[in-house]
Amino acid sequence: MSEYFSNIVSGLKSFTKGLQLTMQHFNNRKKLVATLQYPHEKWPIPERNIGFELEEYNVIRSRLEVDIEDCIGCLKCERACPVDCIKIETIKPPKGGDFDCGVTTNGTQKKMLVPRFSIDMTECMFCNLCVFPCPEECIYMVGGPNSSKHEIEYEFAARERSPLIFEFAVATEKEIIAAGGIDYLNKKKGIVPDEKPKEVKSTLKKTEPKLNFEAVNAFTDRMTRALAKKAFTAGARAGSDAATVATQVKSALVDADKFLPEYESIIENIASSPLMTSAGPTTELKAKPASGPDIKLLNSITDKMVRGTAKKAFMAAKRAGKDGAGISDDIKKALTDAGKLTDEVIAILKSFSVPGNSEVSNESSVASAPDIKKLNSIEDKMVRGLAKKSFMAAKRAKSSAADTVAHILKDLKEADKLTADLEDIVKSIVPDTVDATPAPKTEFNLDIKKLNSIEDKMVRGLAKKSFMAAKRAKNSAADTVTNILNDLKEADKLTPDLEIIVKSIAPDTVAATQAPKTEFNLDIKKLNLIEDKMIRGMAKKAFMAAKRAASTPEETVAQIEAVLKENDKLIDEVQTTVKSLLENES
Amino acid sequence: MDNLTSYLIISAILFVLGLYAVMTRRNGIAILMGIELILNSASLNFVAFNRFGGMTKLDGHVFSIFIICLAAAEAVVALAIIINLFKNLESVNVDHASSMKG
Amino acid sequence: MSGFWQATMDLITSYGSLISLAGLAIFGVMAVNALVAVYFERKVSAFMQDRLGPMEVGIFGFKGGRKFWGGIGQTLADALKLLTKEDVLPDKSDKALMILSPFIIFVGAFVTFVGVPFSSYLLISRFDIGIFFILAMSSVGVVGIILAGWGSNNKWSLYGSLRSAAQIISYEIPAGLSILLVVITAGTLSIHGIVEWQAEHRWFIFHSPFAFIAFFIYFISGVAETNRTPFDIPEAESELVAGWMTEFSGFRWALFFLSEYANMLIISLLASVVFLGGWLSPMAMFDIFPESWMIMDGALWGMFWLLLKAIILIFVMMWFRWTFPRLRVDQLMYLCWKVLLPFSLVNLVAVSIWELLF
Amino acid sequence: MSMSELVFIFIAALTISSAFWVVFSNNLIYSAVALLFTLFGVAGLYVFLFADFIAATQVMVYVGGILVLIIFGVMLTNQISESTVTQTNRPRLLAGVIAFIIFLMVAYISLTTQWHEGTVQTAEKTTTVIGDMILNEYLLPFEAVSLVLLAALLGSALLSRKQHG
Repeated sequence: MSEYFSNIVSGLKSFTKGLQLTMQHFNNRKKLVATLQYPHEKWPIPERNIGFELEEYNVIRSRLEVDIEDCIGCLKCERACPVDCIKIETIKPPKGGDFDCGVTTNGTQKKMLVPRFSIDMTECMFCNLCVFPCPEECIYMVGGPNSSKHEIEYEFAARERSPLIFEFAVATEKEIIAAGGIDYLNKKKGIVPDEKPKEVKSTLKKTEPKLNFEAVNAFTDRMTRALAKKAFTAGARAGSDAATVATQVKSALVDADKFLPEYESIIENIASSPLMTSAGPTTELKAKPASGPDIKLLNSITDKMVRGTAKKAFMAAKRAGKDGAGISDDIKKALTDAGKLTDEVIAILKSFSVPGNSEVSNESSVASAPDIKKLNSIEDKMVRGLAKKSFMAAKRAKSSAADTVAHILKDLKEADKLTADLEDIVKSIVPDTVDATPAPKTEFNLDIKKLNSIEDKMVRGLAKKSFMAAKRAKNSAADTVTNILNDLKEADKLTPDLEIIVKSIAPDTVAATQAPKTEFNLDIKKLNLIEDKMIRGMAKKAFMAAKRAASTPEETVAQIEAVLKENDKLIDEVQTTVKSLLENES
Repeated sequence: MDNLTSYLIISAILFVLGLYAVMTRRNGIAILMGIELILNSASLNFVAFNRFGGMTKLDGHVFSIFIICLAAAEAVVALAIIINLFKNLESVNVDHASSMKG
Repeated sequence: MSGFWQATMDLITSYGSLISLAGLAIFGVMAVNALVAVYFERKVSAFMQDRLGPMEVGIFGFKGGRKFWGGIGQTLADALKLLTKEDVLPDKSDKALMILSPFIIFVGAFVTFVGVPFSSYLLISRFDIGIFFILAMSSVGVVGIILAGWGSNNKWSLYGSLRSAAQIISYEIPAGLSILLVVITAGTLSIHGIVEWQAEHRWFIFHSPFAFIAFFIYFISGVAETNRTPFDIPEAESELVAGWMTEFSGFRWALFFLSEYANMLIISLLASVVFLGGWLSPMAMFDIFPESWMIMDGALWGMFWLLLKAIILIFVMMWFRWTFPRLRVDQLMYLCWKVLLPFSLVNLVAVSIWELLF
Repeated sequence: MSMSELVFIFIAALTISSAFWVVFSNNLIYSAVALLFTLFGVAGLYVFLFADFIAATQVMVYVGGILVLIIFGVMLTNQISESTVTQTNRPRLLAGVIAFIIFLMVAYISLTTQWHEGTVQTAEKTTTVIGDMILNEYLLPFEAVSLVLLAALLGSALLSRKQHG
């Protein structure tokens, strides 16, 4: 009973106490109100520092931003994106065209025009993975360490989806047409531009000279380099002379607190080297006329039949070596004959009447370029590395092909690594020099794989070595074979079987005297009748060796029998089986 | 319209309906509803007679109050029985409650 | 039968306007009450939780300001939303009951207002049994609640409705007994009689210590009858989704809402009429104010005082809501049957003795 | 016809039709809902008989108490699987005939009997008169009823509690 009443009393006490507490809050509302009236009031953006020393790791992931002027269209970010929210489309201006895509702040020559670079922020999951692969550092999350590039933005709520798909590409239609992207535009819009691309080209041709970044590239630190390049570009574009630019770079570095004493020499380098690169191969390319008409242009024709006819006529005209105007005339004629000539097609064909066909010159320019891949045939790793390094250096210096070869040879000689073989290889990188001695190369078509049928490892190694030596010496096939045989004989390893095999590598010498390969039609399956596994294996091996050596059926059988006899396995049954190879042949 | 006979007829209809429900329905609760109808008709009769019978006092009203009180008591007890029936037989069909038969 | 139609026409021409006017008045009171009370409730709850409450849908151009009246159009917008919402009837539900039950509950609250006064002259009908009528009619809603829960064919709804019915019926007893105490003392069931008694003597709450206790018992029971926190187990969100209202939407849900806030107003009005002197001015009651202030009486001032008292009581209800946690079912029943009921019974006996002695 | 007669007809029709529904509906819940309207109709008839206190009591006790109890009973005594609760009627024809005969009898008696009709009573203050009568003339039945109520309360509590053992 007393508990009942004490319960009631304590209940009343807590009742009043609770009411008092809430009433206090009710009265104190102005002091205590903590709610932010969000759209009207906002919290200050907090300093984002999660404790990394490097500022670039303290990234705030709020939105992706792209500096489209720096984008080279490499698609690395698109590929990196795990949710495919980045969509990039590129147009590669035709080779030899006079359309310049521009230069990035890092000094890279852009080779693509980017008509579309859209990021769907509704799909983006802010993983930041697209940021790292970008070679030009042009895609980044806004705010944080990037706040100098773009201030933070974290409210992009919208009523529809479309405002959240950010389009960064700024290429205008005219630029796209100038870059040869007319079919891209047509595909996108389904209409044909009414302007002649050629007229546009002349107005839009970029005249900005190429900057010489060589000296600036000497900065090893990434951040510093970027800073320096920015200052350099700004200075160079403003038309200042080298010394002023150098001081500008220096002051920029000092401002950013990145300047170190050892950079002094680099700055001097900048001051002494020319700001613009001399007219290299790229400028030569620019001067060249636009390439011939592209068959792909015809893809924009909607009617299948018409497209087919037009393409046929196009190919025929091209084979006949006609220029753009000629091709378009031919197509027109073909279509008029077929009664399919429409305004649409005429409009497309107008774009063909670009004079000139630079394919030949293109080929020559490609051919004259030294090929670094040829250096891969150098066996010694060290030497290969050295050669490649000097190759790259020469390339950067935009040396001519002959100069490059000389450069590499010089470097190798200095390193005391130059052998005669090497010299040949190095010389081979220049197509011209290779062309000078075409005969041995084409004739030396011996097959080293044929040596694989040599069973003894040691012997095989020896044979291969001498084969390679002979090859390098560009010996004729016959010489090679004799070389190998001599080597083997010296090593006291020459057996009659070997001799056959070795001789088989030179089809000119050995196989030429024998029946053509197609006649070797003995059936190895017949040997399956041999019951003993061991014997069957031996027989088959011998058979294959004979086959490789392109022996005649009689010789094959004899060889098999000889092998078996050596191993004391030639039983009557087996002999008949082996002989049956011949029987069926007849 | 507003005379004794009309009230008597209404209460007769209610009574007969209640009687019919008690006779035909096998669900205990439905029977209870019929009983409520019968009690209502009786109560209505009392009040009607009180008004039109030349009474000086409100005896009919007092009887009506007693009827309502008894109806409440009856309903409570009846529902308690029906719920017990349901607990034991898993059914409220009054025909199933026949185990007291000899 | 021509007489029938003649009578119908007579009815419509002679009484129709009067009846519909009364009905419209009651409906208007209920609607305005719901609109204002919802806004009031939101603001009170916000302030008690150190928030600001609705601030955006203003009609006075206070958008975003830190003014109290910001967001005054919020409930209007909510009402529009409710009226334009799709009216969903679940496939397996008992559709007739689903349609009928909101109207039963609404009519229960609606009819109760017939007996509820707003001042000595401003009321629909002056009953001889005023308080009894109000108590009787306010118990009609229970049937609607049970039918709503049953018709929804949803276990949460059924639980909620059974809890609600049990709670309302249980708490009707202490509430009725507390009012019975006043009826014993004043010797009348009429609301006017009770207020006149208070005008002659004093406010009931100050009449005797038992009446003081009875006021609290009635008020607590009233809070429980309106299913408000801390007695909101019928619609305990954490257990029963929304109790018996779970399956209702749109206009039919709005009817629930209207009747719930109407019930709040009825409880508060009844408490202030019965215990707090009704439309009597507090000046006359305390007798310490100068004579010139006594003009604050009359029909309109009476309405002002009555509504002021009711609004204060409604505020206290909201204050309860944001102070106390929800009771368990057993605690709820314990409070009713083991605390409030014995106290009100003892009160009843004690007040009879008190009346005999003094 | 006056307005009051019109309203009377409406209330009487409501009462009787919903009473029919109570009896003939196969869905127990619908029966209970119809009973609600019947009880309200009877309360309306009480109002017509100038018995306002009885009308209020009718609503309070029947609607607020007994009807709720009945609906509770329906819900507690069924294996709830859907919202309709059906039940069966047995000897319909016989019961109908018997009921109809009784109705004819009662109606005949009510219509033909010359009832003692005095002045129509229009008591203004029913509550005071009823209170007086209960505590004077009808004190013993009043106490008896209170005892019956107490017994019913205890008895039903005893019946419906859980049996131990």
